[in-house]
Amino acid sequence: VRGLGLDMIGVSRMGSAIRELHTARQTLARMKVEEERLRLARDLHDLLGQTLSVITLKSELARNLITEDPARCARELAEIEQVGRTTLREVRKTVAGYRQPQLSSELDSARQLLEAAGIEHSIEELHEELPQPLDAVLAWTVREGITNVIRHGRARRCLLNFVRERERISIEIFNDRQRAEDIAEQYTDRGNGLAGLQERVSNLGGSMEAGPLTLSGKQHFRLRVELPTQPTVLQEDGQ
Amino acid sequence: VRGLGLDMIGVSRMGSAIRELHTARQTLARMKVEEERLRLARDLHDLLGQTLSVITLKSELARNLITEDPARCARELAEIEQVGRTTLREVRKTVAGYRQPQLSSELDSARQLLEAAGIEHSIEELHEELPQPLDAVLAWTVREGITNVIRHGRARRCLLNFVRERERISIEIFNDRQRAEDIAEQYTDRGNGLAGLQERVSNLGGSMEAGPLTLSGKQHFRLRVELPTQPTVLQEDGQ
Amino acid sequence: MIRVLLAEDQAMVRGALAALLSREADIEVVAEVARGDTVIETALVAQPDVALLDIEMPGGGGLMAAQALRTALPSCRVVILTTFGRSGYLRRAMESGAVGFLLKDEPAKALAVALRRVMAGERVVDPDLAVASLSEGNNPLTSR
Ligand SMILES: Nc1ncnc2c1ncn2[C@@H]1O[C@H](COP(=O)(O)OP(=O)(O)OP(=O)(O)O)[C@@H](O)[C@H]1O
Ligand SMILES: Nc1ncnc2c1ncn2[C@@H]1O[C@H](COP(=O)(O)OP(=O)(O)OP(=O)(O)O)[C@@H](O)[C@H]1O
Ligand SMILES: [Mg+2]
Ligand SMILES: [Mg+2]
Ligand SMILES: [Mg+2]
Repeated sequence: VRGLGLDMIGVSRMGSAIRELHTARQTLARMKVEEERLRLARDLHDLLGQTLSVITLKSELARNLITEDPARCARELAEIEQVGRTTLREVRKTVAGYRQPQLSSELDSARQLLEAAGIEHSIEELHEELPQPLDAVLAWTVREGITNVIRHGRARRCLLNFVRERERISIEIFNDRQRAEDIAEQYTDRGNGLAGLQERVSNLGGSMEAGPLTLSGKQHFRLRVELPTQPTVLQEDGQ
Repeated sequence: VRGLGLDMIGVSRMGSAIRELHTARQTLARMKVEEERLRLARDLHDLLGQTLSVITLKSELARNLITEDPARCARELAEIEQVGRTTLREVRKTVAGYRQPQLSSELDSARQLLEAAGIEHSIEELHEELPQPLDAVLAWTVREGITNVIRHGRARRCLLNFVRERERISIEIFNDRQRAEDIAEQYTDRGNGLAGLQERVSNLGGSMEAGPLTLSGKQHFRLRVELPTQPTVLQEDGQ
Repeated sequence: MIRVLLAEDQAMVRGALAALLSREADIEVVAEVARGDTVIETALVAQPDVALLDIEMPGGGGLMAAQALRTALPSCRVVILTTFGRSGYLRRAMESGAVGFLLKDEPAKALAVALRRVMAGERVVDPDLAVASLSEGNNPLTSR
């Protein structure tokens, strides 16, 4: 009986802790939703408000230039086209980016993507739970690397491997390239995908290499990222 | 000793309950944020995808037509302009919709505000999900009412109550006022906060009263809004 | 000549796309439809080499039309054209036999290059579009 009494005290303490946590949970959830809403509304407004005003103004202007100054009319039209396309691309990226990528699902996506693009592939699975920042950077590596393989490689084959050492992990994405003459044309460093990845990698104290590579006489492209698993600088890496 | 042992079990149970709730809380918060993101992302898709592809394609086409067929080029440009303008209007509406305040978070803010202003308060919670337009107007009432209490009332106490009837809901915000002579000076109707609120309330077929009130010999100010829950005219109320 | 059937419900998009593609010397738009459920009957008459199908259209949409085309006119290659990736679109497009998954707002020249590659037996997928549709697809809250 006496024991029961004390246990009851435990239970009642538990009850009030539960209530307290319940309230805290609700408040937190609400605050986050509110915050997110405003942030998105702002993003949306900034991104689109501007784009659409530019488009509207420029099209009015271009219309007045058709016969008067056809060259300038063409320039305005080229700009409208570019603004429209860039905005669409940004919207697509923003939407994809709002999901913090997870390595396991990025590996799944990679398989589906390569499958769809008709590229033969072998994608290794990583059977280890990594700390969230590490997992996220590896996931970004997969996403950027595979996107590049499909976009630039005109590849027939793609390999993705992990190497796990005691205090570091590395990932390597390899692809062959259909024609040797593409290389000079293609590796122009003009994009910002790899540059962005480099930054995330550096934030975790890791290193990255990307570039063409000749293997048994054939042209390949290799992306390699190496990360310390007990990094000295372990920063939360946002999106 | 035995009692202590059982108590210990209680404590350890409490610990695991707390951990569990902690996880649940995080998950819930994450899910809500995610949900909100997706909802907005989807609205954004629908609104933009079509518009921006029309604009992009048409500007490319128009560019090819400048010298070849200037009349058609002009028509394409007029359409681009019109599509741009219409979408801009819609973006504004959508964003305004997302900035719509929410009753639950306004009630939280009210508490925090009154706390900060050193005004004793009792703010009732509404444990009911209301249709979005109703929720929004009640949220505006709280926001405007509490701002006024802090700005004009020189109040020491503030009460906020809901009365829920079968087909209507009303909210009442009461405050006392430090000095009786303030009344004439203060209730001048010069602002537009209450006027704006009146409009929102009327849009939903509701009624509003605001003004000084003597209760047991003391000066108070009362704002009261009553809304039908099955309104005949139920309009979305932008901001 | 690459003979193209274009299915797109939005008249302004359809008109602009058809006009742009027709400017390419080796491409001819032989039929235009605005609904998913008119694709087959039109394709049987027009005998296109490639069907460019929008996904979101009345009458079953492009994915259903793609599926139906596979049996009705197996010689016709299917390319899905869309603006944004939605949940499962890529997977369903591939399951219904599409060999291309491309953006509507791609420059006409790039679209033409993609059509030539498709005619040469390659698969062509826009990676950003595909990534976007996969991202959403992995989210449990996606279904509306
Ligand atoms: N797998 C690959 N095969 C061949 N070339 C590649 C590969 N990955 C990258 N490249 C080359 O490296 C360049 C830089 O890549 P990066 O990802 O930074 O930019 P991008 O893909 O062109 O644009 P984005 O900013 O959209 O990523 C590419 O333009 C391409 O020339
Ligand atoms: N809680 C209150 N206590 C005392 N006076 C009030 C209170 N609420 C409103 N009033 C009086 O009613 C007037 C009208 O209020 P209203 O909210 O419309 O305008 P405002 O607050 O002065 O300006 P704003 O347009 O910024 O809201 C106020 O100027 C004030 O004199
Ligand atoms: Mg890239
Ligand atoms: Mg006011
Ligand atoms: Mg459509």
